[in-house]
Amino acid sequence: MSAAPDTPARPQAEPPYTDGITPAVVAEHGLTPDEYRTVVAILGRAPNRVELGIFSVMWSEHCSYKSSKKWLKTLPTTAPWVIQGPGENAGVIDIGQGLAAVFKMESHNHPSYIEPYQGAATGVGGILRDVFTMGARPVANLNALRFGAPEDPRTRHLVSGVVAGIGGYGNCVGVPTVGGEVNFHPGFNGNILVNAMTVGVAPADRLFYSAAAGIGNPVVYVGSRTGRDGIHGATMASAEFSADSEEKRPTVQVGDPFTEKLLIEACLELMATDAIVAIQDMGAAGLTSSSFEMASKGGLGVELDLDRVPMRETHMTPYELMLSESQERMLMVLRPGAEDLARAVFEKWELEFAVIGTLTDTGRMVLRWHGAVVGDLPIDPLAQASPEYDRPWEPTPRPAPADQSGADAVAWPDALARLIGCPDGASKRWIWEQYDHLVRGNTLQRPGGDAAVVRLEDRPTHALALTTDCTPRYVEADPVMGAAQAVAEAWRNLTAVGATPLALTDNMNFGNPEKPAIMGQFVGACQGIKDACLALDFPVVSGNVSLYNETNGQAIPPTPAIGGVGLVEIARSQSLAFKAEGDVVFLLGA
Amino acid sequence: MKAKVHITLKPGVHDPQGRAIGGALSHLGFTGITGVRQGKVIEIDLDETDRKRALEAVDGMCKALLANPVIETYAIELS
Amino acid sequence: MKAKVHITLKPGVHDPQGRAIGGALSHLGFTGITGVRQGKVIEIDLDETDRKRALEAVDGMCKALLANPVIETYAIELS
Amino acid sequence: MHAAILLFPGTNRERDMARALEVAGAPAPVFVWHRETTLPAGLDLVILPGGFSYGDYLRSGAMAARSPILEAVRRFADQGGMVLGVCNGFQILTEAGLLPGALMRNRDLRFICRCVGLRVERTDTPFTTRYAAGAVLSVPVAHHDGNYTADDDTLARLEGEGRVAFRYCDAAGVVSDATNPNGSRGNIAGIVSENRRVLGMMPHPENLVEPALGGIDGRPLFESLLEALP
Ligand SMILES: Nc1ncnc2c1ncn2[C@@H]1O[C@H](COP(=O)(O)OP(=O)(O)O)[C@@H](O)[C@H]1O
Repeated sequence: MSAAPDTPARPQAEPPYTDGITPAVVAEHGLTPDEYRTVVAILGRAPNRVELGIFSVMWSEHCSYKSSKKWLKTLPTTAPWVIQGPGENAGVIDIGQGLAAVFKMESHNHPSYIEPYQGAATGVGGILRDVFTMGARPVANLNALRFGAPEDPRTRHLVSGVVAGIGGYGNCVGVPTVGGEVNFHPGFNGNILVNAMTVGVAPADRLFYSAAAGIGNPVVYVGSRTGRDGIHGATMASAEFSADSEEKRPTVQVGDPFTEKLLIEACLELMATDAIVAIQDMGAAGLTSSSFEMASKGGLGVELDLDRVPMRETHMTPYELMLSESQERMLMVLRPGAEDLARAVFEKWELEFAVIGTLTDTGRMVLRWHGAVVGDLPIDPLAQASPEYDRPWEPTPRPAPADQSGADAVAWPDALARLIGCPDGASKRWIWEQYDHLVRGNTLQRPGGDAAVVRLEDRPTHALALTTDCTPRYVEADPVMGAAQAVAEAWRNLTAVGATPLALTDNMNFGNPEKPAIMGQFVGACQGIKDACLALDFPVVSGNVSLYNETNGQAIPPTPAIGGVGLVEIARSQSLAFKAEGDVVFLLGA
Repeated sequence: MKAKVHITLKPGVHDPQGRAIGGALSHLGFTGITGVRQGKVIEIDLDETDRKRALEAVDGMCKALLANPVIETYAIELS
Repeated sequence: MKAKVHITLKPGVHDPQGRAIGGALSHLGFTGITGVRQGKVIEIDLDETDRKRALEAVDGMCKALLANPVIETYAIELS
Repeated sequence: MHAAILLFPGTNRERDMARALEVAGAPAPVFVWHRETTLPAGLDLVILPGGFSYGDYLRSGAMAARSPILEAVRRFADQGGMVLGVCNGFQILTEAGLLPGALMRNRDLRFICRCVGLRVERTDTPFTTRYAAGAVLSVPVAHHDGNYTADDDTLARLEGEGRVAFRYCDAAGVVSDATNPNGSRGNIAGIVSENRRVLGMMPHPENLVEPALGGIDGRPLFESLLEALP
């Protein structure tokens, strides 16, 4: 662990325990003994269960990026048109005429393997919230999917569930799903990848951020009620699968796209006023990470009255309220006196609205329940001492060239038929016909081309070009070149429709980073993305890391999925269909 | 023989449909409703005449397809 | 008081869900199935403690919203 | 032409509809919230657009059909007002009893989004005058519950009275089971009321009104409306 400047020295003695916590309970929370010692040092006492739960999610791989941070920092993230790079809910770029494109890609791999429909659906819901939280109206969704071998008995069930879930959510919220990619490979048999991307459009001068401001300002909860959904999902997302993961099943969340649609409309309606100071969606680790991050970014403290959290079930505990991953919820800081205005908007849309706390100048998170303090944590030390690892890594050895003998034996028509017929190469029409790719009436190029093209309502001469790309077997053979290739392919797909590529979001899906070979793949992929981004002036503005994608010790092929966004002048855009008999066909490139 | 499979969401699993129905009922002026949950019933006509074998067969169907064990429970009724 | 409303498609109304489930079951190798129909159950928790009034209220809900008389019939069970 | 577009919680094709009206040259519509109990005065067209009102929970269109504004729509239709329901709008109109029948889950249970062939069955409704008789259109559908059903008597009456406005067909206009995307009885894609002034249809003409979006086969429907309601 690389010590942050003011990390307290690690006490050597056996740390104290309280509230029934034992070393086993600590381990169940995904914290190492060293991390537990740091918790005790920060608090100056043993944490209670609520506090332990909070540390466990804040320091999980999923929330803290502890294994990947060091390498993500090396990615190029700036350009004159970048308004917001990584670090907020989504990245933001300038697309001219006072408009901004807001986008991000995020994984929902583990939940989708356990319950494909709900896992994929809530993945779409989560990424949509990341985008409209920033004040953008979502205008397009994409999805990058990797399944196991078509022959594997589970594959059919997983494909149909995931596709139905993505469609079920996206179709209902009324955001067109315009593109994506699908691969099949036995390396994903026990661990599929479901990466969802949302692109939104906002006025560039009316973006919303998550840093809390204004001591005494009300902290407001909106959306759905809180139930016992997905408690410990964030730590699950950071743990390897094993035979006993069946036992973790009750953590599955159920998505409610109808409520999400209302939440989009209500948030955008309130964002048109001056009521909101800061806003953050409750994603993985729900109330804990949202309140914590908002306070931490604003350098403030926060007091929450957990009795006021709208609850769906009876007898919920503070631990459950803080860790629940119930979907379709947001946390906002309002301007003082704006409560009534905000309440009226959310009540009109029939959503929950509750003032659950206030901002303070103490730099602490204080949680109250039935009149007593049930948690009291210093925010900055907790955030700063968030572990950061420089994990050992090995460069990926070059594989021996494949045996090419016999390659000539296949006659070209057979080779062509095989290429067209293989699951990766075959048309994905049967998938995207289950997605509403037309709603909102701006889809100029539908799925099936190189990149989707979606017209800008407020700049009708122009459109966004959108694509997702990655070829895991290239990355497996050579992480540096394979990841660079993924960036280059996204860039090519955008230019192929006539767009100027502007920026990308990435979704880094890898195995267990504690293994030097896997860490080497990750490091190599970061290097490759960096090289390609610099060469193409194509910065990374947002992204997501999903590690521990392993089943019984077997890692997935490394998959740094790239989501590219470009701007195209509609009059100059091109599509791939051959247009007329007699036209000349050119082959360009090296 | 006829089997009825009752499929219900496990307690605690979020039921957005039930909630929306409850909301609509109260908009329509119905009061005193404290909770609404929606479930499914699947009726299966079987050739089988032996209760025990029928039960086994239907239980197999529930496990293989009809119920989603992650979020649902089921009960079988024969007649 | 708890009410269960069983909603079933009228005889003769074709049932795409039931048909698809039947097809899927036979794909999975289940034999001897001569028909499958899918229905809904809506469970309503009520403040009401009087059976007769509860029945009236729930019947009102069925007529107002829960069942579509064009394609469905319903039955109410109280407990 | 003075049109209102109704908004229910979960409606999502209201902008598409407004844009189609604009492209056809109609004045801008007003939007009306589902909790309203009256329609604006002087209206001559009410549109129920596509979407997932109330998430399609319980039955698609069921809860929206019981919202206060539907009573006003019923009175408006009774007085001869024109009503267009597309997709979820069609589902709401059947649930409200303004059109007969019901829309059930698609035959293969999947959501379908693609262009389908559509044969114009009548050109003597105020929605279809601008189409040629027997014209074959290619118009997108985007629905999960578009499987039209009605009992035999109702169906016989609809056919007998010539109230089927559109049927799913192939590019040559042939209507068969193979050209039926969702299992609808009689390949029915759209029907009109007895007075021909209420139209419900599953396909989305509003998504095909500009060449840039892939075609203009939907446009004559809006132009017909403009002609009927100058
Ligand atoms: N999961 C999906 N969702 C939506 N569209 C998809 C999906 N998978 C593939 N597509 C679409 O199918 C087309 C072909 O995809 P792909 O074979 O990955 O293209 P390429 O290799 O040229 O990038 C693209 O337009 C893509 O957007």
